[in-house]
Amino acid sequence: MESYFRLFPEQASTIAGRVDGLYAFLIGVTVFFAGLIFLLLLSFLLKYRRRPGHIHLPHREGNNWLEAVWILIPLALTMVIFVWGARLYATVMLDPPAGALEVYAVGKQWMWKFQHPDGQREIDELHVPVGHPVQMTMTSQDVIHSFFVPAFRIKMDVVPGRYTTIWFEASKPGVYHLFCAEYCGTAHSGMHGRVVALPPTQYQEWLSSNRVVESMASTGARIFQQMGCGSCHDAEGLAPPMAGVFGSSVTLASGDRVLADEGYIRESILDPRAKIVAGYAPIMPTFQGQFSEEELSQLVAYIKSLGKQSADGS
Amino acid sequence: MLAERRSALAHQFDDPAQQHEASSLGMWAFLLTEIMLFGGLFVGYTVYRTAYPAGFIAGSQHLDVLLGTLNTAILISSSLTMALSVHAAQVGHRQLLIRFLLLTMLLGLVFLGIKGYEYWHKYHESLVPGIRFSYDGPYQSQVQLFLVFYFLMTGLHALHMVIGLGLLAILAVLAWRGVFSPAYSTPVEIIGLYWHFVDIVWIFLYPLLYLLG
Amino acid sequence: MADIVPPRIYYRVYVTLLAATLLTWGVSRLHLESPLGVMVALTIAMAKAVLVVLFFMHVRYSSWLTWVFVGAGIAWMGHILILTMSDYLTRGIVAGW
Amino acid sequence: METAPATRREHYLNVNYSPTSWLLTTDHKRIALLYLISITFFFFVGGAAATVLRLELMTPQGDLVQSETYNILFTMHGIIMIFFFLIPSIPAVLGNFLVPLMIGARDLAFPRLNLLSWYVFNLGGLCTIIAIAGGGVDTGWTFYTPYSTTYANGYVILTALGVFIAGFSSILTALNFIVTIHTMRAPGLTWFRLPLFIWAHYATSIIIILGTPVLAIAIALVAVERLFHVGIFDPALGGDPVLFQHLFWFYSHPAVYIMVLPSMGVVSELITCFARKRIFGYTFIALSSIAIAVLGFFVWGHHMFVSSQSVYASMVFSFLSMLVAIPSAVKVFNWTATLYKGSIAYDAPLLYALGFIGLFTIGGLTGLFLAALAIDVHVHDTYFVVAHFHYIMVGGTVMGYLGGIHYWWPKISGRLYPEGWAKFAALMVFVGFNLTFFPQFVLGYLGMPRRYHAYPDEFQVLHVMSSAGASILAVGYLVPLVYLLWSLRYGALAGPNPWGATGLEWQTPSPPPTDNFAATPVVTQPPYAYDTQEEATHVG
Repeated sequence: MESYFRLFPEQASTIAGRVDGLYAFLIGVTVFFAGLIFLLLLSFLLKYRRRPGHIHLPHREGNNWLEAVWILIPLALTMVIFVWGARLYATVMLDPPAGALEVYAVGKQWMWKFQHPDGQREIDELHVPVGHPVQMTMTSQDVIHSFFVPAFRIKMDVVPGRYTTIWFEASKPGVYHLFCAEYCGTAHSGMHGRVVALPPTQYQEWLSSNRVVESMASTGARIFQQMGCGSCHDAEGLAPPMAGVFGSSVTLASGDRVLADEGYIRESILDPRAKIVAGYAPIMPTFQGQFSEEELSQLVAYIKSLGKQSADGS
Repeated sequence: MLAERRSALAHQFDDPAQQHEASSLGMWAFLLTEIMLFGGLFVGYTVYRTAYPAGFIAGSQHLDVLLGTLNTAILISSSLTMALSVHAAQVGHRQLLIRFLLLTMLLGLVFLGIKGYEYWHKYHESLVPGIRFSYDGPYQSQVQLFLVFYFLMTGLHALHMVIGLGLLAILAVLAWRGVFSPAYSTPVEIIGLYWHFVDIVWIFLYPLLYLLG
Repeated sequence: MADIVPPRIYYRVYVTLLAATLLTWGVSRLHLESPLGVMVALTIAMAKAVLVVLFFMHVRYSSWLTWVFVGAGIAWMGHILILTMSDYLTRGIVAGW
Repeated sequence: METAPATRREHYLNVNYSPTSWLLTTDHKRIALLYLISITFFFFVGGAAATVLRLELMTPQGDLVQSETYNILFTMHGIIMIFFFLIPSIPAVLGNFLVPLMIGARDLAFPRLNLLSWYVFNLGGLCTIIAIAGGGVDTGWTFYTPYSTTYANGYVILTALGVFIAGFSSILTALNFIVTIHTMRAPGLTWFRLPLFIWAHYATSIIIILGTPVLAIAIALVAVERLFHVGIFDPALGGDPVLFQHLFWFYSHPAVYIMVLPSMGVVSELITCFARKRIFGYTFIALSSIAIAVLGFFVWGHHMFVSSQSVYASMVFSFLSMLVAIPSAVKVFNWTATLYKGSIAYDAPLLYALGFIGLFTIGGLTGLFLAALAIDVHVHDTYFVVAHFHYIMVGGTVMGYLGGIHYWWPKISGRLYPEGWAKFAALMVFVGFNLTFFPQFVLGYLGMPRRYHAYPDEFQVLHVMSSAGASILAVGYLVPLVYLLWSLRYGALAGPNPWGATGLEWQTPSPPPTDNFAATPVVTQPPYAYDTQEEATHVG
C-alpha cells in the first residue's frame, strides 16, 4: 500500500533534496500564512457575530503602519524565495559539471530516442550511471515535448529546430518514471519511459553488453565522409576547418562573434548562410531535410570530438 | 430622421460635453487596443529581424522603395485633408467638409491602389508566401519570413484603411445631409483620430519594411 | 469641447512631415551601418508620429486623460517589446539559440 | 412589507415582454441577463466536459474514452470555461448590471456597443460550438505551436476564430466600462468614493484593453500559419515556436487577473455589507487592483521557465512574479481586518466571500511555488499547476461570482432566494472544491503530468479522491441553478434594500426601473458608511 499512497516523490538525484528543501520552506510559509488568515477569520466570525445586544464599536478606517507591515514582511519573504529558487535554477539550467556524460535525445510523437556517446541506442528507456553527471542534449522531430524525470526534479522542454540541454546526477540506483510533460498530441500520455539508474560497475556492464560497432562520433565521421563535407572543409581556404572549432569563439563576416556550440553547428549545417565565418564565401548549400535529427546529433558529436582532440593536442 | 436622432443627446448622457468626452475617450481606448494589435506583429517582426538581419535585408530588396515612399506621402496628405475636414466640421463649413472628406477618401483609394499594384507585382514575381512562392536566392526561408511579415503587416494596415474608407463614406453622406454643425462634430473628430492612427502605423511600417539595407 | 486648431498649423505640420519622409528616404540611400541606419530611420518615424499625435490628433490641446491614454499606449508597446527581447537577446549567452 | 403586485410598478423586466424588446435591448440590465443566460449555458457545457474527464481519470488505464476524445474534451473544457465563462462571468453579468447603478448613471456610455458585444460573444461561442459538434479540436486551450499549426487534429481555425471573436466582445465591454467610469459618475462621486467593485472593474478593463488584442493577433497568426503553411512559428521554416508562447502568455497570464479581479471587487462589497463595517484600508485595496493590473503584465514569462527561454529572462520574470504577490496579500489582510470588531451576519453571500478568501489564499500562496524557479522546473505542466489555477479561477472567480449572484439576486430579480438552500450549496461547493483540487497539489509534486489520459497506478488513490470531490462540487453548482429559477416565481419580494447595504444600487427599487434612478443621485460621503447608518434593522 505504501507505494500506492505517498505525499512526496522519491529523491534520486543530487539536487532532488535541495529542491525539496525549498519546497518544505514554501509549505511552511503557506501553512503559516494560510493558518494565520484562517485563525483570524474564524475568531472574528465567532467573536463578532451579529446578535441582539451586540454593540458597534468605534470604527477604524485603516492603519498605515499595519499596511506597511503586511506589505514589507511578504515582500521580504518573497525575495528570499526568489533568490533561493533562482540559485537552484541556475545550478540546474546552466553548465553541467565538467566531465559530464553526454547523451543525445530526440523526441518524436510519441517516443523518446536516446543515443549514448559510445553509440548505444535506446528507445523509451535511458540507462545512466549513479554518481556521475549526465548532460542531455535534446531536440524534437516534430512538436514540443518535455523531458521530465520527477524523481530527479528536472524538466526541460524539447523543442524542434534547436537543442536544449539539462543535466542531472542520479544519486540512487533504481527505475524511475520518464514523462513527456508538454502536451504533444493523441498519445501524449503514452509517451513515457523509464530512467534506469545503475551503479557505475553495472552501468559499465550494461554498456559493454550493448556494445555497438560505432560511437556517435565515428558515425558522424562516416556521414561527414559520405556527404563529401571534407572536400571543402578539409581543403585549404574553401571552408573553415572543423578541428578545434567546437567550443571556440568564431568571428563572423558581420563582425559579430558567436560561441560554436551544439546549436551553432546544427544551424550551420541546416542554414549555412545564417552565420558566415569571416574570410569565407557563402558557398555551402543547405542540408535542410537531408539529415534526420539523429544524424545531425551524430555530426555534432563528431565535430565536438574534433574540437576536443585539438584542445587536447594544443 | 436618422440624422436628427444622431445629433440629439443620447438618453444616458447629461449634456453634449459629457457625450463628446465619452466618445473621444472611447475612441482613444479603442486606439489603445489597436496599438497592441499591431504591437503583436511588431514584436514578431523585431524578434526575427534581430535573429536574421541579413535575410531581412535581402527580403527588403524585393520591395519598391519608390512606391513605398510615394504611398507614405499620399497617406500623410490624406491625414492633412482629414485634419482639415475636422476643422471644416468644427467651424460648420459644410461644403468644405464634404470636399475634404471626399479628398481624403480619394487619397486613401490611391494608396490602396498602389498597395494593390505592389501585391499584384509580388504575385507575378512569385513572392507571395503560402500562395505563390518560389525563391532560390540565399536566405530562402528568412526571405520568406520577411515577406510573411510584410504581407501580414501591410495587409492588416490595408484592412484598417478599407474600414476607414467605409467610415469616411458614412461621414460624407451624413455631412451631405447636413448633420454636422459647430455644436455637433464629434463623429468627424473621432473618425479623424482613427484615420490619423492608421497613418501613424504606416509611418512605422515604411522604414521597417522598405528602408532596410 | 475641443479647441479649434487653425489650419495653418496643419499645413506647417504637413510640410514638416513630407520633409521628414524625404529625409528618411535620403538617409536610407546612404546605406549606413546596420544599427545606426535603423536608429536614424526609427527616430525620424518617431518624430513624425509625435507630430501627428500632437497636432493632427489634437493631443496637444487635450485633457490630461488623453495624455495618459497615449502614454499608456507607448509604454505598453515598449513594454511588450523590451520584455520579449529580454529573452531573445540573452539567449546567446547560454547554450542554445 | 412590499405591496403585492396589484399596484404594478414598471421596471426593466416588465416594461415590455416582446422577444425583440430583449434581443434588441440597449438596457445594460437586460444585456446583463442575456449574458447570464449565455454564460450559464457555456458553464454547463464546460462542466459536462469536466465530468467526463474526472470519470475517465478514476482508473489509470484510458478505458472510458479514447485518447483522441480525452484530448478534445480537456481542450474544450479549457477553451469554454476560460473564454466563454470565466472571462465574461463577473464583468459581463454583474459588471454590466451594476456599473451604471453603482455610479448613479442611467446606462453605460455606449449602450449599442454593449448589445453588440453580446452578439459578438455569441457569434464566437457559436463558432466554438460548431467546432465541437463537428468533432472538436485537440490543441489544448493554449494552442501551442507547432502542434496547433501543423499537427493538431480537428477544427483549429474555427475554434481559433471563436476565441478571436469572443476577445472582441470583451474589448467592447471593457471599453464601455472605462469610458463610463471616467465620464458618467454621479455628482459628488469622486474616485475615492467609488465602490471597490468599480475599482476592480476599472482595473480589469485596463487589462482587457491592453492584453486581448495581443492574444487576437497570436491566434490569428496560428490560423494564418495553418492555412497557408508559411513558417511564422514553425522551426522548419525558420520560425520560433517560443515566440508564440510569449505572445500567448502576454495576454493569457493577465487574463487570470481579468478573471479574479472582478471577483475581488465582489468580495470587498460582501465583506463590508455583512460585517456592517467600513472596509479596512480602502485606498490600499483600490490601488492594489490597479497594481495587480499593471504588474500582471510583467510576469508572463513565468509560464516559460523550461521552454528554452533564456535563463536570465526567466530570473527577471521570477522576480517580477514575486512582486505581484504583494498587492494580493494586501487585499487578503485588509478583508480579514474588516471583519475585526464588525457585526457579522452569516448569510450565504458572506459564506461565498469567506470561501473566496480561504481558497484564494491557498491559490495565491501556491502561486509562489510556481514563481520560485527551481520548484517550477519540477511542477511545471503537472497537476500542481492544475490545482493552483483551479484554486484561483474556481476557488476565486467562481466563488466570487456565485456570492455576487446571490447578493445582487434580489436587485436583479426583485425576489429573495431561499437562504437555507443557498447556505447548503455554498457548503457543498467549498467542500467539493477542496476535495477535488487539494489532492491535485500532491499529485503534481509526485510528478503526475497534466493532460494525461492514462497514468501510472500509484496516482490512482489521489485521482479517485479528486473525482469524488468533483461529484460533490457538481451538486453544489446544480442546486443554485434550481432554487434561483424557483425563486423567480416563488421567492419572497425583496424590497429595495434587503441587506441594509450602502451603495447607490440599493437606493433604487428592486428590480430597478429602466432608467435606474428616478432622479440622479448625489453622493455626499465615502462608500460603506455603515457606521453613520442607523443601527441596521436587518435580521440575519
